[in-house]
Amino acid sequence: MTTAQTDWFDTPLPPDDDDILYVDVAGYEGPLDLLLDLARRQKVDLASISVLALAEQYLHFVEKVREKRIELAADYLVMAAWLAYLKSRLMVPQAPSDDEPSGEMLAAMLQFRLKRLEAMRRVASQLMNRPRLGFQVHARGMPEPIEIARTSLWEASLYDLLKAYASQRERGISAEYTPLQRTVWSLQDARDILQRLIGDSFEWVPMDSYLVHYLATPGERATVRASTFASSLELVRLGKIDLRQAETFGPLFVRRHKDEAP
Amino acid sequence: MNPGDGDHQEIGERHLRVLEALLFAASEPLDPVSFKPYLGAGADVQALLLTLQTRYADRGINLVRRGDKWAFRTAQDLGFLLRREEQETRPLSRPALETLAIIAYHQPSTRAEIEEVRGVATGKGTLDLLMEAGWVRMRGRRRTPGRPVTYGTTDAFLDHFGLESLSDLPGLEELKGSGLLSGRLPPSLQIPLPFDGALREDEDPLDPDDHDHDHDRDHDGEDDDA
Amino acid sequence: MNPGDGDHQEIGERHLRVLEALLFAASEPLDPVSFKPYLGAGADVQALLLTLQTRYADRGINLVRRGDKWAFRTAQDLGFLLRREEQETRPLSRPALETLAIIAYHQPSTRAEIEEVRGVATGKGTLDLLMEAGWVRMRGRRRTPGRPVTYGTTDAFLDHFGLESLSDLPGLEELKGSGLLSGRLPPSLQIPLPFDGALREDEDPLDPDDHDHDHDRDHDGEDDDA
Repeated sequence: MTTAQTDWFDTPLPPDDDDILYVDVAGYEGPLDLLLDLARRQKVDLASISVLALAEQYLHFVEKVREKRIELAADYLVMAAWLAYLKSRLMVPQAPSDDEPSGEMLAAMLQFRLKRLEAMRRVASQLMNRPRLGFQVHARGMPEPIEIARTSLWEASLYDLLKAYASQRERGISAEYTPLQRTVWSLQDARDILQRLIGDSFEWVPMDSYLVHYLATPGERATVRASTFASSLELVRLGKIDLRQAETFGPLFVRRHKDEAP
Repeated sequence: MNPGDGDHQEIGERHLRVLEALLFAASEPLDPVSFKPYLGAGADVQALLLTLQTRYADRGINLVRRGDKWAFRTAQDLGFLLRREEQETRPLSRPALETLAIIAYHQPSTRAEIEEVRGVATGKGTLDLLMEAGWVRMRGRRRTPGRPVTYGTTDAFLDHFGLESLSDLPGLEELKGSGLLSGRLPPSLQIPLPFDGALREDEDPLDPDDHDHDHDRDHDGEDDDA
Repeated sequence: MNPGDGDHQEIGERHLRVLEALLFAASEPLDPVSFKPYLGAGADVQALLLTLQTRYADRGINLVRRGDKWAFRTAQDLGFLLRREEQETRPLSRPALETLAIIAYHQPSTRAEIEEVRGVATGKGTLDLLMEAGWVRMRGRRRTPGRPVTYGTTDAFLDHFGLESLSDLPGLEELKGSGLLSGRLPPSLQIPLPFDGALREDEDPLDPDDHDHDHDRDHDGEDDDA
């Protein structure tokens, strides 16, 4: 059986005339590709090409392209320079004292590179023409994936467990606690009321008695006293009232500050 | 055997090879009709398939029929090859830890009771996970309306947490002493003594079908710990 | 035959079935090491694989070696039948194809060496594309100034092109004979052969961050084949 072989490089046979020289240079993969193409046009084995002729063809090509004002990549120009040098080496007899590589050696090197590139293209084509997986050769179409049963080993310490228990029991307690709604005197309220109550009096008055109207419920007593006391301290600091306490835990007396204008 | 037989056999073998390759590469079971274009006009596809089936009968892969279609499949007795157990160690999530702790102390307890202590709904996944871990089991059913399932801990639970018995779980004073419970606790707070005997007087045995993983039919709580 | 032999044979058959099943189930080639857990401790995996390979040699599916791995694949000679009309999702460009061939035949090779052969700068996209296809991998770094990354082919490359090993590369002997695998002229007496083993003496392992797709930091070539 024969399988149709595909030339993966799909290089059409070069036309005989000089038209090739006018093709867009972008059609080549690089100067070596161009050289290979030119060498093939000599229609002989790469081993027996005339490197000199090849160099001349290349230089001719580059000239033609430049006449057409087509920008050439630096690669092509470097190769042109090198080939011009090679040409001169090939045409001028080698002086015995010359340390430079001979023109023949340079030509052989170029030939080697062309042969190697051609060989790589040939094997690439051969590779692509092999029975390839997914094209001519197939893998199992219905793979049966290996099921991975992941069993989790859970990790927890007794401490974690007890902490979790204790903390949620405590949380449970606070969840049942409903704070009493209390009437809380704000400091601003206390200060306003205190100032209003003291009024114009310059007499010492027990602070509690000013507040007697407000001590309606025993539950409010603490907040009223605390807020009033705090406010009174603030008012003393501002120089608006005087405070006096005769003895420890004794009643607090309050009066309007003397210097304060009514 | 005359030469004609030889040819015939050779053609048969070739057909079998083609079937093998086609069945192997197919991404779904194949209808016998689909082989026709690959075989000679006179090929008896059905007979070829049966021959192939016999050949592979004792192999690690078998040719099996699925309805009208055919496919290669791993031999059933080797199915275990395609399953691999992998263990991973993972820390227990907080909801799971809390639920486990409540079950441990309050057992036997129902899901509603667990939720009462936790103050949030307990996801089905949490109890499943704890049962899967082998630490929690269904004990029975509470003899109350709705007959909710009661949960308790297992021996594996004791084993994992290094307890000889449930009575090794620290009580109120010990929890306070270790600083796990703060001192400011209402006197009403009690830590129950876990019960790990057989059924209690208010528990019925489980129903016969309780083990079919439908222990949650009595509750459709949201999952708070997915 | 004594009973022991019978047992032995039975175990052998069982092992073969296990290999069949595992190899059949997978679509990727498998490392023989992965069979070990399913066979007895003393099982000679290599011998079993060769036995299986012989058994399937004439079948429509063959057991093939791909580097160190093994897989069932449809027989190559049936390719003309099984040829699918599929288009390649991303047909390889000429530069990519050339680059692949150069890497395959010259590996381990650096980008500079690839460019030497091609006579043109290799675009970043070319190597990326080949690595994305899973055919080319970074092997290490050449122990020369600049420590360039060395590239080589993968087992998937062998699998895709139906090669048992790199020595199956088409035309390899011829290339070797003509000295075209040597990097420089004149060909040295020692013709290097494509090498896909572990690192060579002139290769260092990849740097830890080489896999972060910055394998091209040693080169900023223009993209000639995007």
